[in-house]
Amino acid sequence: MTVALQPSVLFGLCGAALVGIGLFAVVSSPGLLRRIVGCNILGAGIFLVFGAVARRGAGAGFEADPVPQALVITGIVVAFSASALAVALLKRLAEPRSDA
Amino acid sequence: MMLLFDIALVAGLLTLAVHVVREPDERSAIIAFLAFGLLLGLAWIRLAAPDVALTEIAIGGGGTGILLLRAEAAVRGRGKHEESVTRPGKLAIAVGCAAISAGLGLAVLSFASPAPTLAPAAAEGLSATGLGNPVTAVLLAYRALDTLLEKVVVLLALIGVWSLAPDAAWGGVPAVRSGEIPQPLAYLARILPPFGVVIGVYMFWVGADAPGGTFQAGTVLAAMWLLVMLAGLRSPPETAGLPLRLALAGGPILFLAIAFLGFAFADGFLAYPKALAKPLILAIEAALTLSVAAALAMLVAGPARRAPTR
Amino acid sequence: MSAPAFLLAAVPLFPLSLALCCLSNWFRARALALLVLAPLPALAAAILVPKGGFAIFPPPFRLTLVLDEPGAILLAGAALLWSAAGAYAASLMARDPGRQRFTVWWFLTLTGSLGLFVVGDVVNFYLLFTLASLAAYGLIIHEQSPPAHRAGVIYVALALAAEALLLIALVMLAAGHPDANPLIRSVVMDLAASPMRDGIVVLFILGFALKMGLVPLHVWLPLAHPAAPTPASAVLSGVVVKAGVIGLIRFLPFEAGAPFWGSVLIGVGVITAYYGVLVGVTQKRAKTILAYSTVSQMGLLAVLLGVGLANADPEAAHLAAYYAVHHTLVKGALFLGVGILAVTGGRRFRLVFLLMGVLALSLGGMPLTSGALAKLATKPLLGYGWLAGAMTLAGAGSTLLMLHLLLILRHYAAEDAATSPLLGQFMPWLVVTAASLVIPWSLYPAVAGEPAASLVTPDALWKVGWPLLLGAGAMLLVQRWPGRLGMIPEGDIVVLAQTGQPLMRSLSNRIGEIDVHLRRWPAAGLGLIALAILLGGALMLRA
Amino acid sequence: MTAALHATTPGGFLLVLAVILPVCAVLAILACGPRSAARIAMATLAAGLAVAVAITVELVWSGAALTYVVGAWRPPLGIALRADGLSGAMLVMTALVVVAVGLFARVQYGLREGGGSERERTTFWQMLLALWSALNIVFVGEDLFNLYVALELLTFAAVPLVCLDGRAETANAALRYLLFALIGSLLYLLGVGLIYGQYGTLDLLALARLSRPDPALSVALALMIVGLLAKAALFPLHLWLPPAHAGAPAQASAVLSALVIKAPIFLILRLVLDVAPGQVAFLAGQLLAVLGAASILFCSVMALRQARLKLMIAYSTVAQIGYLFIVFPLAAGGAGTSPWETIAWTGGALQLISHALAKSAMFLAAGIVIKVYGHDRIADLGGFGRALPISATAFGLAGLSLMGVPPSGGFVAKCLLLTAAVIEGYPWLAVTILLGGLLAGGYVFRIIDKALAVSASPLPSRAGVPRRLELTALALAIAAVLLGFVPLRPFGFLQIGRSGLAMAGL
Repeated sequence: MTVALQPSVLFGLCGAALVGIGLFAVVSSPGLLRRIVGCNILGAGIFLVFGAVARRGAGAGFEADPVPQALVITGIVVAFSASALAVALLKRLAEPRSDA
Repeated sequence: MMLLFDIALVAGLLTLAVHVVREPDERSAIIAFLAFGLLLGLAWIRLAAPDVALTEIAIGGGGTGILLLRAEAAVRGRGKHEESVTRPGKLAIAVGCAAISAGLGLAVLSFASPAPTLAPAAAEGLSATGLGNPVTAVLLAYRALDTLLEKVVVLLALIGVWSLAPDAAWGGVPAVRSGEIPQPLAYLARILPPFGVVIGVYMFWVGADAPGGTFQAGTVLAAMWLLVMLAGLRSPPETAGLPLRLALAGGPILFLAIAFLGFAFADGFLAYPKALAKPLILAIEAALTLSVAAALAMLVAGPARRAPTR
Repeated sequence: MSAPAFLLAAVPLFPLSLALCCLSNWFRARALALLVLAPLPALAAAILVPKGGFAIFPPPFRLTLVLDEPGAILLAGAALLWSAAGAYAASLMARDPGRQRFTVWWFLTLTGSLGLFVVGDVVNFYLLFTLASLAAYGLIIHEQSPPAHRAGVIYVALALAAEALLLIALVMLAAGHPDANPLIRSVVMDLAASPMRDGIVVLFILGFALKMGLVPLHVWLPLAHPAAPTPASAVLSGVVVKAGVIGLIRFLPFEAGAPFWGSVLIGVGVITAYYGVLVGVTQKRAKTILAYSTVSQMGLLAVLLGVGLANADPEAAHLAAYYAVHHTLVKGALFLGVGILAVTGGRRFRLVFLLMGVLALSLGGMPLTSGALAKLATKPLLGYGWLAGAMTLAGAGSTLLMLHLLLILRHYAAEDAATSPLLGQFMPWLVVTAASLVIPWSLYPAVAGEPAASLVTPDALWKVGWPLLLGAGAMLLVQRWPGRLGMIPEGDIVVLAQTGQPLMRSLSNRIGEIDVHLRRWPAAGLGLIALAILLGGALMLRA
Repeated sequence: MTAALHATTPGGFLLVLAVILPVCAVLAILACGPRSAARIAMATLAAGLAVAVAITVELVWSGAALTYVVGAWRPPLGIALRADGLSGAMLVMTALVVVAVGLFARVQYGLREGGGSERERTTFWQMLLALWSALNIVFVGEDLFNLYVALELLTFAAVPLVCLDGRAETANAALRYLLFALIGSLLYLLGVGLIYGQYGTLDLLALARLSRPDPALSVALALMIVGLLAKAALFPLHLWLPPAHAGAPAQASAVLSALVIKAPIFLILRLVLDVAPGQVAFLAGQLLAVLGAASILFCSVMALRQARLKLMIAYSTVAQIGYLFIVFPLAAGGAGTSPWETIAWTGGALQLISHALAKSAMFLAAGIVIKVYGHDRIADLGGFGRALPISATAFGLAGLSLMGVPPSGGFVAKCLLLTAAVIEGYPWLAVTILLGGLLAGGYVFRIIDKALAVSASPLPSRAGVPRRLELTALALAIAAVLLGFVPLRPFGFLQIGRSGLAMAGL
């Protein structure tokens, strides 16, 4: 039981659950904005799984494996860029522009 | 004690996530998502990842939050509502997502033990870089190629966003401030930026050895700039303007230049000469911080709305 | 490279290079005049290259050319008809606005159709077969009328089906072979031992039957052949259908034999022979009647090959080639003749009509004509059982059909009695007509193994004469039934196939609806989730 | 143990150039402004093509894979780039298509009329170059996370190309594409995390040795493969492709359809053949083959149903990539033969390359037709072969390759796959290949029949369409046809650098 309650496992499972919730939001939402939010929740869940992996890899005097943490930082920035592009497209769609 | 805190944190995260999904009002959902981002930052602290926590709060929560709130305001009432789902369809999707979560949980629980880790290897390499923060070492030395490409990804997203401007406005000025400026915002915009800039510079400076670094610092700077633009204290720059273009491209270009010099002076592309590793990395970080700040702010600002002056 | 090899290589490559030269505007504008020349290397090769001559091109072309006895016979006749029809076309289409395109399609079809008779390796056989099939489409739709396009579409659909059948057959045939592009001879030799033997043979029969127009796969032929301009009709009906014949000759295991498939081929052939006649006599247009006659004649050829296959008698291939060359020349001359008659008036009409009568009845086996020779030569192969009787009766049927044709052609005379065909059209026709009479005579001793003098014995004359009389008698009966004309539409059972169209359309619409549904966001998302669960579950269970 | 897997080889720096040069050009265009965009792009196209050719020459010369360890940090801590024969073929193919499309765009954008706005031009050049970089990384990347970044780079380059013309309709298609691709890449990323958690490395070569059929790997592979399928738009996940590829301008559609969707497919290939252990690979291969066959049949019918030329070509893309998925069971190899020694492997690679060439030729030709006619309704295109003979020829030749008619790359590819299906005992795949060819014949001939028909209305004037524009399309189509002269047997070049992997996989 103690194994299951380590932060790495706990947040890993939390990440898994967030993936499900995020995926549900992306797929089932009729609104485009909500789909973008869903993508972000999905991403957050994935990053938590990375975080759990990093935490498990503590060693050599570090509290966690730095490699997955660095990957998450890169991932967060990429996810933000994706959201920005999606939001820009969304705004473009909402705009009443009359160009052919 | 910590265990209870962790469980409460997880419960909070999940509740907020479900709330975000189920809340019918978009604005409330996005605000809940902001709170979710903050809680997530706490979770990262608990996962011994202060670097990620800073990034998550700054970009994942803050940046994305502003972005989404602005989007919500822009599309309110005109938002495209596409294909809706029937109840059985929703149920099927829910069951499917639950199954995926379950499989994922199983995989998480089944990870090899002892956990494989690169922490020792990363520690071993630190001396060659002269850095103290292993995450920074991973980002700017071991996996610098990823970081370089990821900067290009950000710029590309920005170019993509800009390309959505009308033909006539392309290269012009984005519209950041919208309508009336609330009094508190104007006040904050006067007070905060000096502190923000200091914090940003500090984060960048300590990033080499302690938690912090280019993204976090860049985000803080970007936030300050956005604040100033939102409050109307400064108008946004022309997207085709030379200063902005140089600020954006400068970081990656310096990065690339140093990377190519590695062919001549070190072990090849993206390798640093051992003696100069730390100063070079700091120089790259400095330039990248500016680029990231400019790129993130402009990503939030959106495509140009007003034609450029020629 | 030796002279024979060079000549063999020129068979496909000369017309192909002419086609390539047509990329130049200057050349294309003048290429019509070269139609007559394009098949001449083939003619020279057929005559000059010793039997068994071959040429091998190294990679990346990997082309092997071989000339054997049946190939040479077919090549000679085909080249002659192509050349004459080319001269005819050059005269006929001199002012046609689409002549440049026509020329290019002509060269391409020519390349494929002549190359097939000499190609010796599997891959290039398929390549040339495809070239001949698909390029012929350009000839069929040349006149751009809606019926021509309809015929073109049906033709291409079935040609592609034939390609597909053939491709899988060739792949199955060559799959076990160590060489990626083996010689046809060596793979056919291995065929007897192949575990997929029956499958391969049936695919070949289906594929080539489509090309030959055996019932019920003939539907495209009576639509496509008449749709083309007259010279193109002549080569399509005279030569291009022989692609199927040479295919069967090349790929069926005549040495090992296959009694069951032989009898299947015989059965299909007999049915086709009669079917072509029966439907043909209900037709009103001369070119369509000729096309149905081609269907019927291809049935007879299938019977010959079927007998050879059933009895493991490679000799049948020679006889089939002999019969085929007779048909090539006669059918070509008849098609060209239809064009000639339409522009001939007055007394000359009667003369041309007389010659046409001889040609037509030659198909029925009139004594002393090539038809009689062909029938006599093949008689020993058929033996004296029911099959010989059936074939004789089919000969009578051909006579019947041809008399029907002549009755229709009576009304084709140009209204102005002074009209006469251009020399450029008349001469080629005359050449083919003469060749159809002469060439079979000269080949007869070699093919049938008896002197040509044996042909003029009363016995031999009677043997071929009485079915002719029978056919004439039948014509008297049939004529009393004028209501038959136009009773069956051109392409007969294609109409039946078209009744299946609503079904196909509703199936297609159904697929369209499913696509619309699948492309909805939630549906696609659910699909994604389902796939992930399916794949993940399967992998987990297996792991 | 894994340290010995990667060591920089002479010539390895070429890989860095292939990956980085186009990115440099993107930054240069950003820094120098729109005026010099075309010039910088042209110079980069030439240099990039030279690099791709140099890599191939080096591969043939050395007979072994090229490797570069970036920054001298060896995997698993660092990132390696590695090009084997297949990667080399992909690099050259990509360079050819990108250069041809670049030349097309150069002529098109140089036109006085309809040359496009400055926004459109500059964005196109930047996206084209970024996309090239991303593709090259996908083809030579060895690190799963590095590949993730490359995939995102690819998506971010592709999405603005879809809505280059700025219409709301195409923006909608672009958003759909972006969101679905985003789900795909996130699922891929999740798999990357699981693999790291289980094995502690992201290096493909190392994983080929380490991978065992355990639950974490199964879940990871399932998520990654399905995520990549979403990006590849395989049936039934093709919702975004037809509107996106049909809505983009011709030069953009050409690269999207010919190249962009090949990247995820290439990664699936690497995951299944290199990472997945035998049993898992077999099972995944079967499922992928079923989807591929369904894609071929279903989307070919859809292509046949389309009333618009570009939509037809787009559906044909979904159908044609189906062939790439039926390779998996066929190339499984047997005792003693590794996948890359099978003819199906060669067939699959040829199909990938010839489809890229043919499809880009088709889209460019369609673009010219639209430019002249002002629409792409197939019913009203009667006689376009007479108005635009070169474009129609390009379309026809490309169509022959798609149908699998000899001599063409498509024919050799399909012939090899068919042979493999017969030898390996997959009759249902053989039937699928044949039916797919027939249906392709249907939709291609529908257009060719239109091209050769006489039009009821007078032919439109082709003024403003220089011949050079048409010739680029024709050149691509001819290249697709010339591929038909590749020998009908396992192709040695594709095995370069693979034999070491075979040992690693065992």
